[in-house]
Amino acid sequence: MNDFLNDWGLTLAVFLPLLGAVVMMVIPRGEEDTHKIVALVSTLLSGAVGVWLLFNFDYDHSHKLQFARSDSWIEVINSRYHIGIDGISLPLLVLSMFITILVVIYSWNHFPEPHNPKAFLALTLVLEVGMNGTFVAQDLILFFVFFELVLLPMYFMIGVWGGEQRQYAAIKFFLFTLFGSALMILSFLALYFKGGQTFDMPQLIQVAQANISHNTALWIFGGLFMGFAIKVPMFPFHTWLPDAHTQAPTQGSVILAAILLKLGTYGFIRIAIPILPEAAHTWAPWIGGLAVVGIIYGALGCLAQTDLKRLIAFSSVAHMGFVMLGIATLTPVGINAAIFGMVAHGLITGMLFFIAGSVKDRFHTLEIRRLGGLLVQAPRLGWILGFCAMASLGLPGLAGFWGEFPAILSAYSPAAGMSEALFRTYMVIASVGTVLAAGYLLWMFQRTAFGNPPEEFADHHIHDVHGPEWLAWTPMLAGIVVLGVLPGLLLNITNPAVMAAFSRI
Amino acid sequence: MLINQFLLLGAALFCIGVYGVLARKNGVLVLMSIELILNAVNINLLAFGAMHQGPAAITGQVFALFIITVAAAEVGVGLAIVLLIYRNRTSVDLSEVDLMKG
Amino acid sequence: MLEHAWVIPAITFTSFWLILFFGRRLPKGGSEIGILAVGSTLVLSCVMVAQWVGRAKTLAVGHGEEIEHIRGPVDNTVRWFTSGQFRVRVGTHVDGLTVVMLFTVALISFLVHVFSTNYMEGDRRFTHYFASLSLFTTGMYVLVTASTTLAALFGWELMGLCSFMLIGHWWEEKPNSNAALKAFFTTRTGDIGLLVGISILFWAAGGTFDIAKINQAALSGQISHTVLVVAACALLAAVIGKSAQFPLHTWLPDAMAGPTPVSALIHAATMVVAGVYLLARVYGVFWVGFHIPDGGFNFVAAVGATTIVIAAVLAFVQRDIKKVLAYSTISQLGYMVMALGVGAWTAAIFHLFTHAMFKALLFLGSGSVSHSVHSFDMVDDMGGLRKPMPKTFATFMVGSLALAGLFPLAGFWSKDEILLGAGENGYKVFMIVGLVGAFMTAMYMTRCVYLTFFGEYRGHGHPHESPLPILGPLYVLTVFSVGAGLLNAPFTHEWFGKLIENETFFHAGVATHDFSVPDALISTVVVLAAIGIGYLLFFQGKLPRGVTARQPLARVGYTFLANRYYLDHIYTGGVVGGISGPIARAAYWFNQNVLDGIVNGVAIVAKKFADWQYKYIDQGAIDGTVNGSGHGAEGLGGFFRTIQTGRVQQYGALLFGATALLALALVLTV
Amino acid sequence: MIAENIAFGVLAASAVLAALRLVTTKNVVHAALYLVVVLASVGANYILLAAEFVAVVQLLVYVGAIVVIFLFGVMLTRAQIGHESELDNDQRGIALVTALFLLGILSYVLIDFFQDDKLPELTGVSKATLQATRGTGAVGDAIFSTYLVPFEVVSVLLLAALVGAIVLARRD
Repeated sequence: MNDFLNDWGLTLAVFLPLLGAVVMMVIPRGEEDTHKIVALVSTLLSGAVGVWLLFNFDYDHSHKLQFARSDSWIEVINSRYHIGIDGISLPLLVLSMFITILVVIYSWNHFPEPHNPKAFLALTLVLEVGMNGTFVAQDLILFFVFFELVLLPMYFMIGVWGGEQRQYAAIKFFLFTLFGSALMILSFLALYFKGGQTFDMPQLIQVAQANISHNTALWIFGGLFMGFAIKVPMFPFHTWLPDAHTQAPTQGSVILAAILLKLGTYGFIRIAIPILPEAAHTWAPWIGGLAVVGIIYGALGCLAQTDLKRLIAFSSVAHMGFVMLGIATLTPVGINAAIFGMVAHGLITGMLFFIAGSVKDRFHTLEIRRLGGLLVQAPRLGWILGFCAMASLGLPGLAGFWGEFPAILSAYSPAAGMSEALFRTYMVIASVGTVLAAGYLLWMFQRTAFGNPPEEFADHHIHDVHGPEWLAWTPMLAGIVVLGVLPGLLLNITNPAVMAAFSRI
Repeated sequence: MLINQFLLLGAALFCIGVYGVLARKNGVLVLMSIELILNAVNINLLAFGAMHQGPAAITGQVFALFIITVAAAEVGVGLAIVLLIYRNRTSVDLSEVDLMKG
Repeated sequence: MLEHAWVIPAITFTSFWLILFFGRRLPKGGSEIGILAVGSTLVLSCVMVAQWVGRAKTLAVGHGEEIEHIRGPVDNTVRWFTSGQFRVRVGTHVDGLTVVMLFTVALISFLVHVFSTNYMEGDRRFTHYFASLSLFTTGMYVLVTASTTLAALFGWELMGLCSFMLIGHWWEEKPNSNAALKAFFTTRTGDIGLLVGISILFWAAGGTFDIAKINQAALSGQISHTVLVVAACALLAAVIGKSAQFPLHTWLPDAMAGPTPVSALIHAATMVVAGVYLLARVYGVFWVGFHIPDGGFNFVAAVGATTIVIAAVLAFVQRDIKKVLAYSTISQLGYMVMALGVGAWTAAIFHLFTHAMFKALLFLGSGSVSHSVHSFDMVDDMGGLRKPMPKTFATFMVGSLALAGLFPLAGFWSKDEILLGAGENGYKVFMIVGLVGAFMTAMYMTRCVYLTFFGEYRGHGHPHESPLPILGPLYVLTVFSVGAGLLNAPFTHEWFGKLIENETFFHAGVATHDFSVPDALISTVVVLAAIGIGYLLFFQGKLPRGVTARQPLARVGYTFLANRYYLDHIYTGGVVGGISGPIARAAYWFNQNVLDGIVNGVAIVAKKFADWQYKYIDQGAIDGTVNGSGHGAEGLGGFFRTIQTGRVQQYGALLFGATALLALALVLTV
Repeated sequence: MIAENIAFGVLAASAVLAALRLVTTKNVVHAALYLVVVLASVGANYILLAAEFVAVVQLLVYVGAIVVIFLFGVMLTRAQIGHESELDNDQRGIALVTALFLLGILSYVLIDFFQDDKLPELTGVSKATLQATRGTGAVGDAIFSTYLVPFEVVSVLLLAALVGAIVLARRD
């Protein structure tokens, strides 16, 4: 069994959901319960493989590629089915499985209009294939395929199950990311032709730097930057995000915030920077600058919002700014902070979107002005919202802190050769962002949760948090606290890998 | 025999087919034009097969057979669709079928 | 126990979860868990004090007489996580300062718990209240036992959170939640400095959060002075925010929207002194960064001194008894900060300790009063309460005199020590400011006591004495308000000072000074004068308008002719009318309108700017570019529109045409 | 050699002419009949390429089955049996240009690339070798060994198309 999983565990983890989706195809549309069960079982099976991976991962050598496989795939272009995980990808892979399971559980009785659980869950499963695959791929073409695989299900999720302006949002999302992808694949091809006729990431890391002249590398990095930065999204490429988030169904928002945004930052950490460290060096101050602009800009954007979901969406821009600031320092401390920030943001913002969805279910509006007194009508929901707001603003002891503070910390001392004065300015600006974060989150919390319920809802009977919600949320809430108190759980996995990959920069 | 004579025949049929597909209003005629295109491809495949010796020689024929099969399926489904359109609109004029108008 | 100080926060943290999950099902709504937990931490902290005292003796045997009173800290740390090449540890660092803080926090917290069982009875969220108290106590414990700046940050922010929850305890009313938000924002603004400061010191000290190492690095000159100044300024910003120093003090009076016991615990005795504690903890950074030993002037002392005066003046014009106490707290915190600024480290901690006792006493006393008259308004709803509430009156009186600094109560000793330190270390100006502050303190407390307990009862209903759970804590605190000062008196050989003495700082030259009788006399005279003037002004109703006010002032002033501060006193007395009149009002106006206005204005401008940015830049420019390309496409005549006919055959024509074109391109290029 | 070329010329001409009539005729039934001519000519061309099995299949399946289906389609959609004035749509011009352009490009590319390349002479090859390399038996061997899986897939595809056609055309 172990031998089998050693060889095929990752493949199973990636493709089990696809199997589930195929099984669902042959089940008639009417049998909703069967669909739910099939979806749950396949995500759980994939998750079980994930747990097995967690237990069998060699944490002492987390910088090595583990459970790796390399089979020939497209021989003509020397692209291989090369997968494997190290300390950087493991947390994200597990997060992706984990979130998908919770999304399926949450979906149990939360299907948005036009209902159709079969299609919805099947899309969710296909999404998971794409996400998991992206995190395990060690070949650029394979990575690209998975990276793009994510697009379509999300497009349909927004476009079919979304809000009133879903078509617009879906198209915007699709075009934006597709534009980025186009530049990205160009850069991949350039890496292939200039970097040594291979798409294999570990090999490219070894040889690309030497084979590519600095100027070319700058251009290639630029292409990669566009591809990943749009996905992150960084200022000023972020405008698809609020629309997509606002229009997407709850589950879509959760997956979008929790995993999809991480594909971009992961791309930076896994591909762009290790393969082209020198170009990264030149680009980093600009990336850092955009990151801090994003922090402040996102926060200001939040302050101006009147819609709960849109506010959370804008807060993602700010939070991913912290992640990108950590990455831009190019130091192990900064990268660790970025990975932590990715996981933490996944849990916290995912949770916030869940709550927003539940609020919408109950009040049929997300206008902050029309809400109020949530704590009176649904105290548990209200307190969970408060808890997540606190986590999101980076309260120490909760996961969000470890994404924010170390990013600030690392900005004081960026990698050798970069302007310290500049990054220290970034540090101070980013710190100001934490106050603004407190501002918009607590402002939002005060408006929605404090006070007495507004008249229009005063007589409504509002359900407090119910079964499937508890099931889906408890693990995330627990994760936020546990990671907040014991950051070592995550950092011990990532640190050796980060050290191995980034100490040479 | 030149290989080109077959290939040019294929090209001619193909282009005639394309013209038919683009210019014909009647759904059944469009399907017929598609058959032309498929036949053009088959000629090409067989001609390329004949160019080669050894196992590759057979590949063209096998592919042509597959295409004939697929064409049969395509005609079946295609005519069913045309029938459906006809039933809904009492006409098979494809220029009136514009549900995809953006 | 000294090695296992982590047990103390662990207990209250457990208690928090227990109350949260099981509190509602218990007969007393979870308060029993809270009291039990905090009580046991009180016992443990007493044990720690005893062990710390005992530790001195064992060390003394080993090292001879010379270092008798120096005690090295007890550290107990474990690996927390590793990031990059840096191994970050977490754990406890126990020294004299820690044990004193632990004891103070545990004592006040315990008393407040007991007090609250009665005071908060029947409250809407009784259980939540106690859960928050437990969590708050945890935060404070974490802060004072922290061995690293990072762990201290945990406690620091945890308290901020609890402060937020407790100020906004009655969040149904908008002003309460506004106050909670204001408190959180303001302290959070200061926390920018904390984050930046911690980051700077982490790198400057060679990649460590360890406070002891940071202090050593700062004192040994290992860190460049520029870096130290920046770090010190950053940390000072945090102190200003958390300890409500000028100009970020405006949140504290508003924070009185919370329940009174909370004000006593959080906004008088413990959380607000966190800033002072932090200053004292990383004192090495300030000591070197601001050139504290050089005397004359420095930024820390200036902030403290400004705060003393600004806040004290404001205390004169308040109608709300809790706001008087709040401004008084700000002013007293100013004393502590100033003490640290002038190098009187021990005095600052000592004042922190005594202040916690008598200010908690005063707040709980005001709680007892309001419990009985159901109001905090001294002018409209109080007066003459000494008769119906004799016990509350007596304890409040002791607290007020202790705050005023009357010999031999607690406030006298600690305040005197600060003034002495300022004088001896070459900060004469600050000593004078301190005296002015003392004068004003005594006077506004006279006013406060008069309005509350003397004169005619102006309220409605029948005030009655409070029950034992409320009075009990008052009695205990009264004892401490009387006796705490004696711990560091000359005749106890400055036992307290030796208890908290810090090895590192001692070697760096942070010194204490022997009790000085002339100085003590000066401050006593100032206080007595203030009380006297206050008596005349308020009790006799001779409000300082015109000549009648000056006559008694002059008479009082004559009795202090021998005093070398005679002129100052006349001057001070002469302007009292002005101060308590228009200037104070103007200052308050400034406070409410300008400072608050700036805070609000910044918020409004930020909001406006945010709106503008969102509307024009985000939705207009950037989105516009994106949408614009779409509009532009539409603008290209009907071209793109005509493509979108929905007719498959047209799409097909385009497809084949485009393919052919591409093929042509390929043919031409290859 | 010459005979072959003549045969090709005749067949190609009939195929192309029939195809042209197919796309220009104004009578739907005539179009179906022209289709028969095209398919038969192309099938004969297959024989010239030594692919007798495919040629037979072409005749059986196409001429025998598909054209019949087309006629059924014509009948069921009640097209006028006889002249119908409007069988072309309004983009005949574009279509013509596109098709001619495509033809030009294709011809150029083919002529440019293959020049005077000749097909291998089969006259000298023995019958047995011919059978073994490109005869019906070889085709059968290939289908049931190398191309077994695609073959099965195609059979599933046919089934799916069958079901799909029934579902689509069912009257309910």
